[in-house]
Amino acid sequence: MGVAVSEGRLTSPVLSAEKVSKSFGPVQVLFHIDFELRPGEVHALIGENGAGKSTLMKTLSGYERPTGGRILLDGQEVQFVSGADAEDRGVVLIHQEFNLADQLSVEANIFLGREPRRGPFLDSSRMREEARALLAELETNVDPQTRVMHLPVSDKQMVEIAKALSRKARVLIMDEPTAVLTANESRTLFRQIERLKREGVAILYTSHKLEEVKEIADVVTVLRDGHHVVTAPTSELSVDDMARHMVGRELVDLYPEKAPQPAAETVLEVSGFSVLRYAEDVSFTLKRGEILGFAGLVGSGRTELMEGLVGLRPAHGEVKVHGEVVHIRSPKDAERRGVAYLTEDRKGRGLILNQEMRPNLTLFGLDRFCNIFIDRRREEEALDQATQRFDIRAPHRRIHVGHLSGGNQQKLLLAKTMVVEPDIVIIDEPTRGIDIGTKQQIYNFVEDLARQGKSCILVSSEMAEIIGLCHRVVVMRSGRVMGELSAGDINENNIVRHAMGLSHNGGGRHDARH
Amino acid sequence: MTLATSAARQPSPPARRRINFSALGPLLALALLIVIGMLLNPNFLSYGNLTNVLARSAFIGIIAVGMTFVITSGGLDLSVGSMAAFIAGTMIIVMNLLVPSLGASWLVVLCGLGTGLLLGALAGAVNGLLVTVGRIEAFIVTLGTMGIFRSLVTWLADGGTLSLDFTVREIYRPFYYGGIFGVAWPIIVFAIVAIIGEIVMRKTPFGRHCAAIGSNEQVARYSAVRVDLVRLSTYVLLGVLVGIATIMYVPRLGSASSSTGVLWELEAIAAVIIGGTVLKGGFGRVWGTVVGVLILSFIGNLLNLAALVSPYLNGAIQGVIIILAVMLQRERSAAK
Amino acid sequence: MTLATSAARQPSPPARRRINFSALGPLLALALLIVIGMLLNPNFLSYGNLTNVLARSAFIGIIAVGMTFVITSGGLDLSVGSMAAFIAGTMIIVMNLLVPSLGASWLVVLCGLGTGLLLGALAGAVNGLLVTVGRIEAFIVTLGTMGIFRSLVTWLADGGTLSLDFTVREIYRPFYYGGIFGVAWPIIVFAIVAIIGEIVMRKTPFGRHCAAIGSNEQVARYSAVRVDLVRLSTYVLLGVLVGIATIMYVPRLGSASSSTGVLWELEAIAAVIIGGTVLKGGFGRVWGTVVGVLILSFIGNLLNLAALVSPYLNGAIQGVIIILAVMLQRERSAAK
Amino acid sequence: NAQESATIGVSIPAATHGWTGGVNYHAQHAIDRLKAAYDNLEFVLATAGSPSEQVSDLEDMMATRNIDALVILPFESDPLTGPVKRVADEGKFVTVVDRGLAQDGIENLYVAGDNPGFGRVAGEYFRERMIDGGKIVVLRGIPTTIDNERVQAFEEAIDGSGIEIIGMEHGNWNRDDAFEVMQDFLSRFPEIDAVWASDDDMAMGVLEAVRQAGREGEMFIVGGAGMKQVIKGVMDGDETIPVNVLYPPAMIGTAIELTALRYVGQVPVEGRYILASPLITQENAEQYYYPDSPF
Ligand SMILES: Nc1ncnc2c1ncn2[C@@H]1O[C@H](COP(=O)(O)OP(=O)(O)OP(=O)(O)O)[C@@H](O)[C@H]1O
Ligand SMILES: Nc1ncnc2c1ncn2[C@@H]1O[C@H](COP(=O)(O)OP(=O)(O)OP(=O)(O)O)[C@@H](O)[C@H]1O
Ligand SMILES: [Mg+2]
Ligand SMILES: [Mg+2]
Repeated sequence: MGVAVSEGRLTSPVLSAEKVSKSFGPVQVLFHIDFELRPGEVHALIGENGAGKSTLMKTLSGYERPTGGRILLDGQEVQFVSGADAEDRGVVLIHQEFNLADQLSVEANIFLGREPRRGPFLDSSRMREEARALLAELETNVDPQTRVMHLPVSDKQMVEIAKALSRKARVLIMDEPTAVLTANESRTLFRQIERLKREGVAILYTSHKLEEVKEIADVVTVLRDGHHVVTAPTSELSVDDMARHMVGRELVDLYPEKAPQPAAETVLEVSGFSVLRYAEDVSFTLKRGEILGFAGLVGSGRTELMEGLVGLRPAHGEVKVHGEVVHIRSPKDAERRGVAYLTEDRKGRGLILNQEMRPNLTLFGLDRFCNIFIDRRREEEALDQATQRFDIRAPHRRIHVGHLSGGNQQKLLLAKTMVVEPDIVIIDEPTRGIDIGTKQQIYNFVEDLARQGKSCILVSSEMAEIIGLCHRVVVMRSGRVMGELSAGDINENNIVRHAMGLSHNGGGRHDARH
Repeated sequence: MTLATSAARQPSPPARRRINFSALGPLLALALLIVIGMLLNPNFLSYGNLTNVLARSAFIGIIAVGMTFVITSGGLDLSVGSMAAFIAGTMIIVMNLLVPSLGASWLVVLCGLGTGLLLGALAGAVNGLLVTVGRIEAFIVTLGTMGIFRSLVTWLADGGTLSLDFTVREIYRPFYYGGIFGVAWPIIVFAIVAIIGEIVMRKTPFGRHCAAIGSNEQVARYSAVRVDLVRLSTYVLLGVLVGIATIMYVPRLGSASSSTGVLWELEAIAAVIIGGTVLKGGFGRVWGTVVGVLILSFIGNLLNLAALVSPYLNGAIQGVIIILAVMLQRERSAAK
Repeated sequence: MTLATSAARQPSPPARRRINFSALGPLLALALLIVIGMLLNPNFLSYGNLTNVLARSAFIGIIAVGMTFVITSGGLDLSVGSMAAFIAGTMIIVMNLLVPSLGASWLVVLCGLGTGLLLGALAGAVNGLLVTVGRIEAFIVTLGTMGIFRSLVTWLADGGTLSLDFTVREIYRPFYYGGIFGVAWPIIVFAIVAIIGEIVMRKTPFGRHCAAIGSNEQVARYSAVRVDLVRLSTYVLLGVLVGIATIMYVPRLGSASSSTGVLWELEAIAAVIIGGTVLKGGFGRVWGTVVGVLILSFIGNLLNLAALVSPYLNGAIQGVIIILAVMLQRERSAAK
Repeated sequence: NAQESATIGVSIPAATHGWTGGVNYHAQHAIDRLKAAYDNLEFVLATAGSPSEQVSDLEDMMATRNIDALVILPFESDPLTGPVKRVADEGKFVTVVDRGLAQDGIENLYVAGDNPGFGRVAGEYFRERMIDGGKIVVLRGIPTTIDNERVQAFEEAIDGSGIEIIGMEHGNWNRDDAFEVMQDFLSRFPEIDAVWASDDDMAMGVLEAVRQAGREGEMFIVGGAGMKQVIKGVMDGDETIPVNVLYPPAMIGTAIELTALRYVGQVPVEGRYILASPLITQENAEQYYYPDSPF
C-alpha cells in the first residue's frame, strides 16, 4: 500500500523526514522513511515490536543520527547534534525507557540541565512551584522532593511527561507513554495532549493500545520491519485495519479459547499472608491448570504480595505448595518448589541491560545448563528455542539486551522465567509494551501452560486480559483481598466494584463511564 | 476496556523520614566520640585541644570537600596527597628563589600563594582532561599522576627536604598559627570552604549536575548537561582546593619532602564515604564529609589522649572505630 | 516476517571483532614493554630475569586474580596487603612454636601452610560478613580491617621483624626457589590459579553470578541468585588466595614485619583495572588481570635494568607508563 | 628534686621498617623499666606515620597531657624544627634523638647517631678491603635527608679509590624491595664485587637474591644498623656479610633514661651525646649482640 496523504492536512509540516534510513553497523533498521508532522496534529506511529518506531523517534529528535536521508525542521534541513540540541529547537522526546537519574529528586529530574537560576543559585522555590504545577496538571500526587528511585513505574512515567512538558515543545514525541499508565492516568495525559494540540504543538505518539490510538490520533502511520506501510487519517482506519497493516496478515480473535476448567487438585494455598507495609492477611488458593487473575488498582499491593510470596520481601503467613507447608525465604527457595516470579520492572529488575541475550536468558536457573561448567552449547540451543518460541526479534544474537526493542525485551524476560519450567508461574504485567500480534502469542502461551497442567497467577492492570484469560479473579485493594470472582462473575463491572471497595456497602456510585 | 479509576495515592512519608535518620548517623558517631573523649580526659574539650584538632583536620577537610564533588560525579582521585606534596615543594622553591630579588616580604608569600593555587588548578586539569578527553578510568589516571607528583617532589628535593627560607617562614607563619577572635585561620578557611561547598552542592546547577552524572551519565548527557565540562570542573575544583590546603600546610611545617601528604588521599576518600556520600556516585553531601573528617581527626586525637594500649594497636582501634561509626549509621537507617 | 529470527542465529561478525580488538589492548601494551626491554638490555629476556620477574609477580598476581572476582561483583578489598602481612606473621609464629615439639620437619611446614589457608579464609570471611550481613560499604570495611591486620602484625612482631626458624626455613625454601622442569613454583602456582580463575569466571555459574551482581544487584536477586552468598564467597576466595600468596611469600625471605605487603592492595587493584575489569563491577576478565600484573612487574624490572634517569623519577615513569598502557587499549577500542 | 612527679612525652616514628621497629621496641622497654622503677614518672608514647602526624602528636601532648619533658626522634629535621621549638619555648625540657633540628640551641639534650659517620665508616671499609678498586652496587633507603647524608659520606669516603658504583637504586629500607632491586642488579651486571646495602633489612633481602643467583662467593655485602641476625653472622665469621656498621636503635632508650634522670636523680643531664657508628667486626661483635631485641 502506498502513501496515502489525505486532504484536510493544510498546514505545512513542522518536522519531516525524507527517505530517512538508519543502520546499526551492518543491520539496517529503517528503510527510506518519509514522514511529516504538522502543528496541531496528533500523529500516531504504530507497528510491531522491533518495527523501528523508537528508532525513528530518536532519529527525529536528535538522539540518533540518520544514516541516510534528511530531516527537515520548518522546511529547512537540520542536523541535530544531540537530543539536547533538538530540545533547544523545540523538538522534545519522551523516551520509552526511563530517562531519569534515579538518585535525584523528581524536581531535580524535571529541570535537569535547564534549571532556572537566580543569580548563580538554583531558583528552588520557582522549581518547586513549577514542578508542583506540572505534576498537578497531570493529576498525580508525586511529591517533587522524593527521589525517583522510590517511585513506582507509572509515577516515573508521569515525571518523564512532566519533564517533557516543562521544555515547552513545538514538537512533542512520546514513545509508548501509556504502556505503564493506568487508564485514568492515560486519560489525564490525553487531556494534556488535547491542550497542547490546541496550542499548535505537533505530537507524535506511539502505543500498542490501538483503541487508544483510534481515540486520540488524527493521523496514523504504520511501520513494518523498518518500512513505511501506510499513512492515513485515523477516521479511515479501523482498529482491525491497523492491526492488519502492522502484522501483514489477518488477525483472528485476540484471546484464545479458555483452557479447560482446572483440576480439583490445589497446588498452592496461601493463608493469612502479610507483607510488611504492603499486604495484610491475604488468603487464596491456586489449582492445577488454573489461571488465577489478580486485579486491582495500581498501588493495591499485588506486586509486593507476589514478591513476598517468592521471598523477595519480608513477609509472614502460611504457604502450602502441593499441600506441604513451605518457608520460602528467597527466590531460590521458590524456584526449588517450582514457583517462579516474573517481575513487572523489566529494566530495573528483570534484565541486565549491558549483557547479551544468552547470559540473560539463562541467569535464572543457570544450574540447568551446567554439569560443572556452563555448557555453552546448551545455552545457545536454549536461546534458539526461546527466540523461536517467543518470537524474539533481534538484529543479531550478540546484541546487548539494552539495545533490543522494548517488546522484545519483555519477550526475553518471559523466556528467561520459563527456563526453569516452573509448576506455578506468577507473571506480573506480562504484556506491557507488547504489540497486538505478540500479545496474542503470549496469551496462547499462557493457555498452553494451563492445558499442560501448570498453574499461573496473572497480575495485570489490563482488565481485558484478566477477563479474557482467567478462570478466577482475586481483586485487591490497599493490600487486602476484597473479593474473588469466578467463571460467570468475571466482568468489568464486578472487578471495578471490588477494586474500589464498593462491593460491601452495596454498590453506590460506580464507574461513570458505563 | 481498562480500569477506569485509580485511587489517589499519597506520597509516601516513610521514605522521607528514612533519609533524615540515616543523615543523623555520622553526627551520632561524632557525638559518641566526643563523649568518650570527655570521659577519658578533661582537657579534651579545652580550647587548646579543640583548636589543635580542628586546625589540623583543615588540610584533609578542605581536600575532602573537593573529593566529595569528584566522587559524587562518579570519579575518584588518588593523587591528592602527592599533589599536595608537589605543590608544597614548588611553592617553597618559588618563594626561596624570590627572596634574593624581592627580599623576605609579603610579596614573596603572595607569589607563593599564587603558585599554589595555579599549580593546583593545573594539576587538577591534567587529571580531569585525562579522564574526560582521554577517556581513561579515573582510578588509573590518578594512580599514575600520584606516582608522577610524588616522584617530582622527591626529585625537586633531591631526595631530601625542601625548606622554606626562615625569614619568609616568619612572615608566613600566622597563616597557620594566627587567627581572628581566637579562631585559627585554618579553621576559618575550612569552615568557609565547607559552607561554600555545601551551598554549591545543594543550591547550584553544578552540584545538581554532579549528582546527575554520577547517578546516570547517559541521562545527564540527554538532559543537556555538559558532562565532560562538569566532570573536568570537579577535578579542577579539587585541584584548587588541594592548592588551598597546601597553602595552609606550608606554614605549619615550613618544609616539604617525599613524605608530605602520604595517604592523604585515603583519608580524604574515607572521610567522604563515612560522611554518607556514595562511592559509586550519584549522591553526595558536603556536611557529611565535614563530619567524616572530624571523626577521623578525633579518633587520632583520642588515641593520644589516653595511652590505652600498645601504640602498635592504634591502627587496629582506628579501624574498629571507623567500621563501628559507619555501622552505627547503617543500623539506624536500617531500623527505620 | 522480520529481519530477525533467521539472522539471530548467526553470531554477527562486527560485534565480535570489536571485542577482540579492545581485548588486545593490554596484551599490546605488554608486548611493547617487552620490546622496549629487549632493546634496553639484552639480559631482559634471559631465563634468569624472566624467572625473577614472573616469580615475584606471583604474589600480587595470585591476589589480583581474587580481586578480579571481588571487583567484578561490585566490591573492593583494600585490606589484602595487611592481610598478607598478618598471615605471614602468624604462620611464622605458629611454625616457630611447633619446632620444639615437632622438630624442624615437613610437618611443621604443613601446619604453617594450613594456618595460612585457614587464616586467609577467616580474614576474607570477616570482610565478607561485614559487607553482606553488616551492610557496610566495602571500602570502609576493608579500610578498617586493613588498619586492624597491619596493627596486629606490628604488635605480634613487637614492632620488629618475625623471622622463621632457620632449619624450618631450609625445608620450606624450595617453595619459592625450587620448581620443576626449570619453572619456579611461584610461577606454576600463579599459572594454575590464573587458569582456574579464568575458567571459573567464564565457565561457571559463580563467575556469571559475580558479573550479574556487579551489573545489577536487583536483577540478580530477582533471578534467584543468592547475592549475599556469592558476594561473601568472593571475599573468602580472595582471602584464601591471599593465604596462598603468603604461603609462597614466606619462604622467600623467611620473615614478616609491619612493612610486609605494604601497598599490595593498590598494586592488585591497579592490575585488575589495567586488565580491563570495570571498577564499578559487572564485567571482569581474569586473563586481563594477569596481563595487568605482568605489565606492572615488567615496568619495575625495566626501570631497574636500565638506569635511565634519576631513580627519584622512577615513580613518574611508572605512572606515565601505566596511563599510556591503558590509553593504548582505550584508543584501540575507540578506533574500531 | 627526686620526688616531684613528671610526665615525659616520647614521640617517635611508627614501626614501618626494621630500624624504626627497633626504636619502638627500645622506647617501649625503657618506658616499662622506668615506670616500674619510679612511681613519680608518667610517660606518653606516640608514634607517627609522617612529619605532620608527629607535629599533631606534639600538639596533643602539650594541650592535653601536660608533659614536662619531651623526648623526640624527629621524623624529619626541617618540618619538626618549628614545632619542637614551640615546645621548648613553653619551658619544657627537650631531648632530641638521632636527627638534629635545623636550628641550633633548641634542645636541652641531644643524643645522636652519626649519619655521615655511618656512611663514612662503611666507605672506609670498602676502601680498605678493595685496594685494587672494583665494581659495587648501592641500595639506598627511602629518599630522605638521612639517606642523602649517608650516601654522600659513603661516596666521599670511596672517592679516588678506584671503586666504581655501577648501580644505585632505592630499596626503601625494605627487605622485599631490596630483594627485587638486587635480583635485577644481578641480571643487569655480570660482575659485581660488593654491595653496600646501607641497612640490615636491605642486606637480608640482598643476601637472599645473591644466594638465589648462586653468586655468594663473588661478592660481599655490607648493611648497617646492627640487626641481631647480622651481628650474629659477623660473630660467626660469615663470609658474605663480614662486617656491620652500628647505628643502634637503642639510642632512644638511652635518651629516655637520661631525660628521666633529671626527675629521679640528683644531677640534671644536659648537652650532646653523639653515639659513634663504629665498625663491627668479628672481633668486637659480641658486645653489640642483643639476642632479645626484635631488631
Ligand atoms: N543501539 C542499537 N544497536 C543495535 N540495534 C539496535 C539499537 N537500537 C535498536 N536496535 C534494533 O533496532 C530494531 C528496532 O528497534 P526499535 O526500538 O526502534 O523498535 P520499536 O518499534 O520501538 O519496538 P517496540 O515496540 O518493541 O518498542 C530492533 O531490532 C532493535 O534491536
Ligand atoms: N509507599 C510507597 N513508597 C514507595 N513506593 C511505593 C509505595 N507504595 C507503592 N509503591 C510502589 O508502587 C508500585 C505499585 O504498587 P504495587 O506494586 O503495590 O501495586 P500493584 O497492585 O502491583 O500495582 P501495579 O503492579 O499495577 O503497579 C510498586 O512498584 C511499589 O514499589
Ligand atoms: Mg520502542
Ligand atoms: Mg504491580
